[in-house]
Amino acid sequence: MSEILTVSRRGLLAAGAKTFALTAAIGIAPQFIRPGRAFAADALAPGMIGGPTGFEGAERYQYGADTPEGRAVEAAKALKAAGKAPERIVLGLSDGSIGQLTQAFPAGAPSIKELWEKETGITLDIVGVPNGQEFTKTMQDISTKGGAFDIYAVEWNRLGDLAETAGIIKLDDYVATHKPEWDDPERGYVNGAKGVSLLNQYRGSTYGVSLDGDFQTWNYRTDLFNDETEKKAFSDKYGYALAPPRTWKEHADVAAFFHRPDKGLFGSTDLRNQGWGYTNWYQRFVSMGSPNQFLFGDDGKALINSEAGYLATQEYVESLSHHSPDAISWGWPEQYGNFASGGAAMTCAFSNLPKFLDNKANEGSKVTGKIGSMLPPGRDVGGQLVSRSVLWLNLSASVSAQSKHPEVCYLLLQWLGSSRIYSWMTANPGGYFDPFQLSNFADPLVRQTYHDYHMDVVRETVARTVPSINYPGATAFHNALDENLMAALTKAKTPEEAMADTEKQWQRIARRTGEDKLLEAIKSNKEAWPTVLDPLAG
Amino acid sequence: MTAIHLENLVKRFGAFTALKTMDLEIRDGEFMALLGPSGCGKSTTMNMIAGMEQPSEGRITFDGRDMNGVAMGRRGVGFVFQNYAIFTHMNVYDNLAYGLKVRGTPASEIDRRVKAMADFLQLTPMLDKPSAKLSVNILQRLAIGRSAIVEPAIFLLDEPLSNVDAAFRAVMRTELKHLQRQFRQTMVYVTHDQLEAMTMADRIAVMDHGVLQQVGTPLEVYNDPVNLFVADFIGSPGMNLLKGVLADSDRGLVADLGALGITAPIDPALSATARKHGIREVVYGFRPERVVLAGAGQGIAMPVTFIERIGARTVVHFGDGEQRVKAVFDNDVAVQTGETVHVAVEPGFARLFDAATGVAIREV
Amino acid sequence: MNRSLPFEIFRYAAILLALAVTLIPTLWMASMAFKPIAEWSAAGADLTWWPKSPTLDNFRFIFGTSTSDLIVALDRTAGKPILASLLSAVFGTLIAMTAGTAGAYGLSRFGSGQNLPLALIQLRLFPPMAVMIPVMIMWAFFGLVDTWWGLALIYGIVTLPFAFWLMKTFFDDMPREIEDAALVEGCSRLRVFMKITLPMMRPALASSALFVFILNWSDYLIALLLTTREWVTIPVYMASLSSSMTGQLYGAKAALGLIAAVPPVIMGIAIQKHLVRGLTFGALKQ
Amino acid sequence: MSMLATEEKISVTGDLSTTGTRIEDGGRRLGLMLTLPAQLLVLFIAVFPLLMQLYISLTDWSPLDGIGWWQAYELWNNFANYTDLAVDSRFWDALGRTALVMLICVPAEFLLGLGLAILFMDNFAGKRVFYSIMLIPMMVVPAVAGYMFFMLFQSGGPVNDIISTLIGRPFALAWLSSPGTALIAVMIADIWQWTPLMFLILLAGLVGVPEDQMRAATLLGASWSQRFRTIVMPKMKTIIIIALSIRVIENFKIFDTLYIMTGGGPGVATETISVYIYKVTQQDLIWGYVAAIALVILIALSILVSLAISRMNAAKEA
Repeated sequence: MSEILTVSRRGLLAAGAKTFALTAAIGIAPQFIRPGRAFAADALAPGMIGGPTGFEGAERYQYGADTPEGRAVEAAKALKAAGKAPERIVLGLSDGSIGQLTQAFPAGAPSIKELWEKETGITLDIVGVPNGQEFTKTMQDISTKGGAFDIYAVEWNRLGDLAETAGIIKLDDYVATHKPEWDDPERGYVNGAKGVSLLNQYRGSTYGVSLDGDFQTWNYRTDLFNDETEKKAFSDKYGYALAPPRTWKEHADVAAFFHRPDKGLFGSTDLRNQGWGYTNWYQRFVSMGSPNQFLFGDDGKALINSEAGYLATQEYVESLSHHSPDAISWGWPEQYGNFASGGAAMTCAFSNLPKFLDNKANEGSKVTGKIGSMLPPGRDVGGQLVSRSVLWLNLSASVSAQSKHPEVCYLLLQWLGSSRIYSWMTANPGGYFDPFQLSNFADPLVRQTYHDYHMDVVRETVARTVPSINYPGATAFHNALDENLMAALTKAKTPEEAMADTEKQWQRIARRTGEDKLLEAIKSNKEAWPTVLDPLAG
Repeated sequence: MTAIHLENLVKRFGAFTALKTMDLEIRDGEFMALLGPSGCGKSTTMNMIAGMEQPSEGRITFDGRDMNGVAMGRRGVGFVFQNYAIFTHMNVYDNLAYGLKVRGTPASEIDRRVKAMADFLQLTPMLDKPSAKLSVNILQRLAIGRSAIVEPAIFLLDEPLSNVDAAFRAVMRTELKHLQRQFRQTMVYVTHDQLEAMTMADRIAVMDHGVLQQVGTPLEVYNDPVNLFVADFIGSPGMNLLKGVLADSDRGLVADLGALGITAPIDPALSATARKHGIREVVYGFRPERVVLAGAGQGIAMPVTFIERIGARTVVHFGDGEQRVKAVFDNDVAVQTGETVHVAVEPGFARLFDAATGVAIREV
Repeated sequence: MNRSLPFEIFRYAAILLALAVTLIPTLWMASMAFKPIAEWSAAGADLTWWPKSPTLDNFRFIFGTSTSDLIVALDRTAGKPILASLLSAVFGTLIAMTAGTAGAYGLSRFGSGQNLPLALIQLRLFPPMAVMIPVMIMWAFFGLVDTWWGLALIYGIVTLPFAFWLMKTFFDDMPREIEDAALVEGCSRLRVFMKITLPMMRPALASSALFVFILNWSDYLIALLLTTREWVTIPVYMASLSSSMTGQLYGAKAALGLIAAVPPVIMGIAIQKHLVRGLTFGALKQ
Repeated sequence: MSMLATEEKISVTGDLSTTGTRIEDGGRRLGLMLTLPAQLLVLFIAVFPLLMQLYISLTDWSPLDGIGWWQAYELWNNFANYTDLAVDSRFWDALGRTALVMLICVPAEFLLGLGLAILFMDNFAGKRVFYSIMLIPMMVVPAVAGYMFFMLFQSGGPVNDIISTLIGRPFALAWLSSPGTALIAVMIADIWQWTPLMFLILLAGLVGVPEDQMRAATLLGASWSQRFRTIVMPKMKTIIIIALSIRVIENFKIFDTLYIMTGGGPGVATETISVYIYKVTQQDLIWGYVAAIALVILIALSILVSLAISRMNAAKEA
């Protein structure tokens, strides 16, 4: 696979650079520079009305009239013909993801942007937003009535906040009209309607279209875990065989075993910084109960100021011992860099880590061919293994209330976020959008980019993933937790104090947000929590 | 009260020699003026005495104590700067008290001495005034008082009157001389103004181009300049200097001044020296004040080219080109421009210089 | 001044220490700019002081001409951000200098605008962060968000205090006789200002302008809040230089950092002498 | 931005008045005309923001509420923002931390700058080159310095590498990961970047001390330290006040370098007032509260500045 990938990416980057230069020089949109390409030469498969062409397997991403993609494009064309469509749509998108829309993949294919523009005649203007600034920039645009974007792409759990601002519109009518089929049992979201509700809806209405699958997944170094000397040394020391850990206890053992900072190797390199570190805490906390340890009770009472909360926090703090001493200040760029340089035995990251680091095109990576994937560590609760991951970040796109043509914007999102186009897009190594639909996990091109060994684990991880807080005030809730966890990490507070203080702050936030709004949101959030339990013995 | 001895003092700044081998003895309690045009090395000399500059060669002794390597703060030297260097951020009192304070003198003692000094210099009324806006004469007194209060053995003054207007300068000269008499300290006074040097100094050291030219009392340097530079530099206007050739005559040795004629006979003692060294080409010099009007046929006949009346005195310019003579007369002198007048030099006041070396021909 | 040998030894030792502290971070950044990915090593691994295999890839990369596989998607090169920084800083400087110079002259000569000195001190003293909400709203209202001219306007305002105070110092020092002479000749006051005063103040204007330029050029916070994509400045753009492949693109950041240091260094050297005079606000007159 | 309230005449560093100039009507008109652009810019940045902040600071308005800021009256909260602020320990901690950073950084920059400036007072071989090098940190864009120091202070980074070499054993302190050392690291970065400015200004001041007065003091027997205390320092007073003022003003706003290095973390360990406001603005989005904070700071600063100026003017008159 990597051959195709390497060649195409190289060609791509070079081509991209040239295009940029030309574009910059003469100031016109790139699609007019590239002459018609070979679209005509590579015809659509029979019965298909649209989709990419020009590469082997392209038919998988082509669509007939009776598909979400087909309906979206047809409707967009109809609006365009009726003069009800804009010349262009401005899509605000996280910087690192733009490549998936603008770079052609695989060799011979058009880019997503080119395809949309060709099929609908509506220009797609993609405006980059710095990583981590998505919500900020969106809020700026909403609160200042800037009107810079037609479509925002924001972390999924801010959907509640955004919906409350009335800065994004309810998509229910469009969904009813154009039938996106997100809950298709074969191709759609994992967990069907529940999954759709989790990712796209707030208080029963659709406000966003998920474009991402940021399920935290676990990776390990196969070269280390399969090393005979290591295996022997480990079993001698701990009395059981070295393998990807299934429980947090094993994880601690294995991490401690491999932790050799003097040799530039850390036991585990997970995020411990502000804004990200608590994804690990989440995993530890929610697996404290069977099937789940919830953050809030149905009555809205916070459940973290409890034994479970103290234990999870205690563990979380102790786990720093097998991390880089700098872990507290590292964001994901440092984490990826560290793992890429062979600096750690295990890591928990976005599901795209193998796509980027186990990739021959990545000359900077020392771990190409040495990565394995595993399910998140769990706990023995009542004789069964509770293994949980967490959904964090995960960009969802919403239509701005300031957009003059919301329906076309929605149609773009339906087209983009439906299984065929999305599979094609997520397979593109040019960006951060990760697979999350059933069809994505099964798609050969996606599996090639993300690797077979990883894809199945991701699918299973998704089934074990709990959502983070997505109620109104999500940011404030998370920040309060974050601050206190950080205080515990830096030993400024004991786990008990940290949890007690978090509870107190949460109560304040809840009052401010409105408790009735919250109760409803907590309830629908809980509906999305997984119930899968595993047998103890692997 | 200290004698200063400069021995073979040389100061070079890189390739430039500011001072060439200087020997000078400044006596205890003496008021010595270092006089010369700017760039003559007088300030350099003084800075070396103060310790602000280190000599390149030679040494300076105070009462026989070698001062090389002695920090300037420890030399016991009072220094009055050209701009007075008053501490502008302090009031008059604090300026006066400064030297005592830094020496850790007890406060009561400081107060007593500051008040005494202020009284002596008539600064008492302005003791509390900020020093930044004082008038120049007060600044000068303050600068002197500030140095004097620590009772330095040596007082160095660097052109202290150059910032003062002419009328005031006269007052200050008197004041300074008066102060020096009071303090009885050895004083070295750098100036380019001969009037200051003449009026105040016990002795004058005339310098030029880093070379000490002559040391002597004001009258000595005035009357008997050792060379053409001193002759020209001292006196206002300077000495008349006419080129001539020595010739024998029936009246003895005379100088042939060419078109101007023959001079009166040269003093026999000088003639002897000239003869002894075989000098023929000379410069014949005489002070304008020593020119007298002579009867027809006597002296030399010269046309009056210009008359300059300066009040009590009248300066009459004769001739032109190389052969110019100035004469100073009382203001009632009866000459007119254009008229040719016979003038002569008072007997005994003509001076002879070797034209080749510029050195004065003197009695041996 | 007496200089003893021990003092000289101490002086050189202290200065060399200071030079080391000054230079090591900058040299390290410079060396980073020429390192290939394998040597960046922010995240553990081996530390290298000098690039083992020096490369210009980082520079090529940020200008979009590198073919090395550094990154997932660099959809924009450093060219536009450099242009954005230049335009906003230059025009911001122009605004600050125009208003500041005119205002300083008005106050210095005619006593107008007595409130300006204190008002401008407060303007400078106040953290820009704390007024960014209304500013963002105003800028959006006027359509100034994400434009270089919008950025230039806010830069012009936040550096106006420096422009004003610096120029006021210079005007206060300037002898008025020449202006008075021209007035007597019958020139109008405005004409005197434009034709006589300003040309005379050219060095002062240049040094103040360059100082203000450096301040504008350095900004991160304001650009972070008031630009989104089209006109992000160098520091904001720099934040986006990270990738999933290799983490933070330190080499590229360092390369861009070096480029960003060029204008201030050149100008700093150019105005060194005036800079001192400006920064001391004329207090050096004794 | 409280310039609206301070129309009365003030005298900051002396000659604001234009004594000695004939100002006829034409001049006055031109003066008004010339000061107009500056006045307009000040008004532009003062009036609306001030009024708007005052207004929303009295409400619970947040952009999350889905109503425009002008409708914020619906969320009137009886000064709750101000009462909250009084007990907001994070705000007061941030303020205290900002003060701490200022109290350590500014004096450190001052003393180091002064020390270096003293060494540079007279001529010595290499002076010009050293001088130019010494100014480099000022020229590094603060955001760049942030990334630079982030890397320098990694546990396996150059700083620890140098310390290891110096002490002869491995030293791997994770500077940015523990509250105390992270604060030290950001202060070191600030001191690194801004000592040169102090150096530059103070050296100019030192060189400006009249040499003759120094010599006069020396000849009067004053030792080096006595001269420094009694001549140099008093002469440098204005310069020192200017240098300290510039740094105090700029340091109070410390953000760029610090934010890139630590983001205010770990936890809130390096959260200064600017970082705190940034976070509350951008993350918590409680803008009514931010407005209250802004106004409180503004009023406090205005009072401080007025006090400082009247103190300075009083000192000048005395």
